Amino acid sequence: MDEKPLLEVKNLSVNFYIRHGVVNAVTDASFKIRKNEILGLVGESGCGKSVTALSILRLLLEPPAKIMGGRILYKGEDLLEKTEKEIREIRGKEISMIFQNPLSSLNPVLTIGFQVSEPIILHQNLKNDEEVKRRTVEILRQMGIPEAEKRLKEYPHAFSGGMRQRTMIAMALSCNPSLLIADEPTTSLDVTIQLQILKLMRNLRRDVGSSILLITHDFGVAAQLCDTIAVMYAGETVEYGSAVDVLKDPKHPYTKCLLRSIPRIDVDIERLEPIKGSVPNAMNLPDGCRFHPRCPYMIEDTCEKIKPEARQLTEGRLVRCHLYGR
Amino acid sequence: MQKREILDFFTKNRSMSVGISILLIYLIAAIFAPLLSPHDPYEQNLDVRLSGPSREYPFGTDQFGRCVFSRILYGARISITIGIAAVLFGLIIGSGLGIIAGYRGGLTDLVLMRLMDVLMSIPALILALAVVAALGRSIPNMILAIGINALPLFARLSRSSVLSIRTMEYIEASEAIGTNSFNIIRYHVFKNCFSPLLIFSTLHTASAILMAAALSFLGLGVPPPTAEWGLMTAEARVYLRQAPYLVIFPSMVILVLVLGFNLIGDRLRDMLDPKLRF
Amino acid sequence: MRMKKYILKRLLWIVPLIFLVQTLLFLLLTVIPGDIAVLIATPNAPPETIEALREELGLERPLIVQYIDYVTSVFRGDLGKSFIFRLPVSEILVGRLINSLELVTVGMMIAVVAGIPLGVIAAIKRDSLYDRFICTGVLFGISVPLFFIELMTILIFGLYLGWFPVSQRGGPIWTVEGLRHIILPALCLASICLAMIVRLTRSSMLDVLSEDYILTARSKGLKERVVIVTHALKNALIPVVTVIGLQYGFLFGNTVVTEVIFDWPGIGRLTYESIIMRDFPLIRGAVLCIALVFIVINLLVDLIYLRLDPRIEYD
Amino acid sequence: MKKRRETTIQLLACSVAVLIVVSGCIGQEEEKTTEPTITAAPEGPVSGGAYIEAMADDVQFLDPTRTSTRASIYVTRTIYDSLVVYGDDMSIQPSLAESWTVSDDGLQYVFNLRKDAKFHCGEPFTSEAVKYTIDKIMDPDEHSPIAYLYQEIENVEIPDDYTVVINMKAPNALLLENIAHYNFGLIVCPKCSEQYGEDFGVTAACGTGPFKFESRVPGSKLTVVRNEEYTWGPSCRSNTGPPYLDSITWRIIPEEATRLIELEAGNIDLARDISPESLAELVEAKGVNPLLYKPLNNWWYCFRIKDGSERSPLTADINVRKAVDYAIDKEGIIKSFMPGAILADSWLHPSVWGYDAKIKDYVRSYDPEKAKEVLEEAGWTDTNGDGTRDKDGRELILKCMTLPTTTWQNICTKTQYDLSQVGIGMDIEVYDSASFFSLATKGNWDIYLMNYRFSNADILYYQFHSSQAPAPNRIPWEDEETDRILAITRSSTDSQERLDSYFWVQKMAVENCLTANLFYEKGIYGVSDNLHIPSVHDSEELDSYIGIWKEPSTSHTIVLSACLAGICFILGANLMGCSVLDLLSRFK
Repeated sequence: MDEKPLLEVKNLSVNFYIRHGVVNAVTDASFKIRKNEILGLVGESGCGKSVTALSILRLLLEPPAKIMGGRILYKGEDLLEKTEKEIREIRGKEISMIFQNPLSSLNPVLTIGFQVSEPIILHQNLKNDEEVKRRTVEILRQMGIPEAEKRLKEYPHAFSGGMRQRTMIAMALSCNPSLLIADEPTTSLDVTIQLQILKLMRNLRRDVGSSILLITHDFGVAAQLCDTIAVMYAGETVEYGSAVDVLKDPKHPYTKCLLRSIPRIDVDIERLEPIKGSVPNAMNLPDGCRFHPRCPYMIEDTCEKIKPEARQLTEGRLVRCHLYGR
Repeated sequence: MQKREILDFFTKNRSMSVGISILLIYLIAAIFAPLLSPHDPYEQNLDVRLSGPSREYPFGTDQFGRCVFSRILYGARISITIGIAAVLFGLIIGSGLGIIAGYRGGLTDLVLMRLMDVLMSIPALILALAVVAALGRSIPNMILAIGINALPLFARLSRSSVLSIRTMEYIEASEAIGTNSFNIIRYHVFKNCFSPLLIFSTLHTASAILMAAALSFLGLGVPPPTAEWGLMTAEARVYLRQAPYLVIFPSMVILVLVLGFNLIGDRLRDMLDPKLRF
Repeated sequence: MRMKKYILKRLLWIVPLIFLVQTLLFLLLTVIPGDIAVLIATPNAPPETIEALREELGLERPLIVQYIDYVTSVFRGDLGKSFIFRLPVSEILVGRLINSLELVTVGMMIAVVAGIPLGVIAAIKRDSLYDRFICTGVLFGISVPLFFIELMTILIFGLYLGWFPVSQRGGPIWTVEGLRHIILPALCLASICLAMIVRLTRSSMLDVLSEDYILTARSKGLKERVVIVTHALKNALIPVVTVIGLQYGFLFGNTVVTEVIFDWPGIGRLTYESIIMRDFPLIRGAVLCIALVFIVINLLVDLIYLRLDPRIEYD
Repeated sequence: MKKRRETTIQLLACSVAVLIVVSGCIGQEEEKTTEPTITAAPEGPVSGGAYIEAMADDVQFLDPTRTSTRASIYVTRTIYDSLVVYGDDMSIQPSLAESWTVSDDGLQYVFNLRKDAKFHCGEPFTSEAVKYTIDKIMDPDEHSPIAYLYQEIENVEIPDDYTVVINMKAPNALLLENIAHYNFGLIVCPKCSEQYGEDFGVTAACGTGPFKFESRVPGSKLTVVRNEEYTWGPSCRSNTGPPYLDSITWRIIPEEATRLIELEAGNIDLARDISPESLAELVEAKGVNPLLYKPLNNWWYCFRIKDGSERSPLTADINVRKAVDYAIDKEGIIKSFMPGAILADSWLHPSVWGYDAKIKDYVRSYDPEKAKEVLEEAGWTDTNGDGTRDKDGRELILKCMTLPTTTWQNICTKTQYDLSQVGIGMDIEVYDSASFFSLATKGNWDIYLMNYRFSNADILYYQFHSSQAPAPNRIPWEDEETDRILAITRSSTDSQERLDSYFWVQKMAVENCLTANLFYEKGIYGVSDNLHIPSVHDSEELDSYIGIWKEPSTSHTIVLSACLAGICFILGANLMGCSVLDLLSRFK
């Protein structure tokens, strides 16, 4: 079972230096994805999950952002050490990414055909146009876009939200990457289209065999799609485990409160329990356990002072909380 | 935008403070010109004619032996008033027309905007030239000439900001509860136009001052012997070789004042116009 | 096709505009005191001579008759004869219009060729030393009065160094003489709109670089240079092109000072002198020319804008 | 640490920019000095060379019968010839007319014409052309602007091809001077005039003059070329054969600073309309020198006596006029703005026939105290203490009109200051020339500055005769006695009687203080060293360019590589400017 993970992020920390001060967006994120596995990175907005995703492909703009520490091992090599040229080889070919808002993720003044064929020309160095065109049409059709042949000349504004997201996925998968990072792919789509995209992504694993890092704040989506789930809070991964374990038997108090605040069809709860307090400001994070101000199970003078380590409860099951580590 | 946030952004931002300080210096120079200027700006003394900058005459003397430094101080009054008055003229009448055209729509909008097109298609300087030639050379006529040029610009700006919010729900809502169009304009429409108009009028004051100087340069500005920067440069043209400082000092003074307005206008745009704030 | 209908609609609008411009001009000209007859006759000439001259120039006819003839003659294609030169106005205007267009085009080309790269680099190297240089330089550029730059250029280049001639037009720009004569006035004109273009390219480039599709492009593994040129630049240039068009119109209308100082035989100077001399046919012809160029430029700018940005339909 | 590194880079960049520019200049400087020195100046006139001249205002068109603007006259003098011309001593000399006789009663003039003159189009010059020209000027439908000069002519007879008889309605002793003066006597070619009709003088011009019209670009350039067959030049000129210059080009450069620079850069040979302020500059400039000539150019302030259409003038009161005349510091104006001008004591320039030195003892000189006394006596006192005098409620603030040219404005500003010293206020209103003259005729002003060039005493007739009331007699002075005396000046054949009557008129003008005569201006041309002009006599003729010749000169070679240095300069200035600003804006 413990064959080397495809991607392993260890104690990643990222800061942003802006005019008003320093924002430590990610302080200690660690998780791993095995081949052909879908990991869900779940957390409220502002907990640093998108920053983590972007730093994997080193897409953060250097001047404001700076990766302070940690290692991102992909197939054994640390992506942070790679030079600009090497990382560019990986982007699109080994690891590719799709983004949240399909309306603004496609270049409005370039045709669909051109934008999808760019990675193909770059990475698969198919020189003659006929070859490239055939491959583009094939990948588009695979993603379920009707009459793909005719659509090549059209511009993004002629496509609907769902169609654009399919194009994005086609663009990402055109070079059969082994890892696809999906940053909240379904958030801005309406529910029926969401279902189609999720089904599409599930088939990907079966047909293309690529593993997926799904970033979302919606437990429902994570439950449907992911094999394993990592929960992030205020820049840290606080719990990691298989989807079943995390959902059925959440260990970390934050995960418990989160699950309790989601309405469920099968159980009728009169009032949902919101978590008291609000997400800490990334400029001055509370010391000790980041969740202690809002934690109902807070232990006196240990949670505030000592920063909990991520402890291994059972195989593949981690939690960062003092309750389990006496 | 709460007051506090504007204030702190205001103080922390360096170039805004440079702009404001330039403007303050000019206002002080204009108001206290009689006290600050070493000599009477109109007092002629032909024996020290065309002498270079010296301790006694900080900016040297012009062809009549008048002290250029005191003339620049007195000139500040006229140039600033011309600049601001012309922009106010354009602002009040221009944006008034623009708001009515934008809000009313239909025929009035078409007619007003076509009129503005006519004003826009005649180049600014030629229009000013014709107005001054018709009404004669004086400060009010210059203000009118420059103001007329600003009219179409303000009208277009205010019309576009009115159109942008015209379709907003909250306008329909206040119409629904029966507020008459005048109050709607007064509260909603004007609030929305306020920031683009404020930004544009600061920037346009800069170009109004430059236009005033250009008019004087072409001999269409204020009559002599008034101490006005544009006229001083125009008169000094003939002495370009003998006394280049006669052209340099007034032009530099115009430059720094216009720079001040531009600095403020830019920072205002950053502060008030959310689209551009990053 | 939709585009042709749109152009037709815009061109149709020119007819009433010419009519309105003429009316406004005629009102202004009747208000201006003094007339050309006084000027042509020597100051010592008795009133009868002046009356006779006014008779010859048709200034004695009642205002309404003059107005109708004034307005309708344009649509008959006859712009009349200049009072002073007694040459048909169209003959004088053609040469002067080409001179002005030549000067403004060369000036604008310098500004664009220098402006856009500066703006793009300033945007890429945001908040670096280079970027702050450009920004303060731009503020400096838009604040300086044009006639000051021109007088200093004459003083330094024309007089002290004597590198370039400062007056008259040396012939078309493909001749060495023509180039030598156009370089100084064109540089001065370029200096004021260079600042505007740099500032606008920079801000529109910054807008585009913060868009999501740039992130997508980078995530495809494209080189930074490719991302900037194919993806960012094409989007950033759309607003810049419109402003360049408007700048061209603005510059074309305001070359009077440059042409007077550099003695460039352009249409701006012709308008200024004809107003001073109260030569009505020449004024009308020159202002109409400038207005027409204005309209054509605005139409071209809109067409380029539509051509560049597929999102906008021809409404 | 980061901040300091940035400032050093900035300073480094500025110094590099300055270095480039300075090297550009130095490189350029050496080239200039090593230029070969011009070969020794040849003594006698050398024919050949294109002569280029710069003027401020444009030429109207080239038909002498229909135009009279000053700029057109310079050109028409070279294309057409006149019957008689002024000699250097302002005497009437023969030109196309070899000799002429005047009948005793002054009613008939007989001219005997030269037989060898030919028009440019080949037509021989005959008396028929003279009759055609004069009839065309006098014909009312032609609306000729100079018709008023020939009012007294009855008709023109041509007994044979080479004699012309002019019969007069009333005697006018100044007919010959009018013909000689400027372009009023120029003879056009009848054939071409009929052939081109309206376009004669616009697209083509044909006369007997030393140069032929070649090309014209309205508003910028006009060129005439040498007439090879020209041998009938006036005997009083230094060269009566074909002119030395190959061609003359007039360039229109409105901006005086630009004219001077083009002159010093060697692109033009002569610059007209140079204002006295630039005299000093011309003296020091290399390779150029000022050529001063005394045109009969009289500057004066004209007072208004009668009520205008909307306003009654303050200067109706003679004491105000006298006070203003005393208060104006004429020497001060001459010293600062009119170097070389001579103080005017009467209307006529000393070298004009009709001037009489006796007028000097009537003329008022600069005496501010006397001005105050005159005002006090007349009851103009400063009652409300605002610095300007007033009387029964009306402030003594004169309304002065002037043109926008710098010299005019300077003189008015100086006078305004002088008048303020004696308690007289003055508002200066600037109008461009078209509105200036028509508003002056309306009369809603107190004082206006005027300068006019007239080569004979007839100017007094136009200024003071009641028949000229609305214009040019804009005072207007209507007085039978003056009219009677003025009629004598024109009609009488006895020159002494005409002299006395001229003197009487001038004395009357000074006593009634109708105008405040300032000075006679010294005209200035900027002339490059390699140009030789035989003589410039008072009526500003360059003796129609026949005698002018040019030394073969090496034209200035300008290094093309200067383009690069030029652009570096602008970049350098920009960098320097913004680094200063940047440092400025960095302080906390």
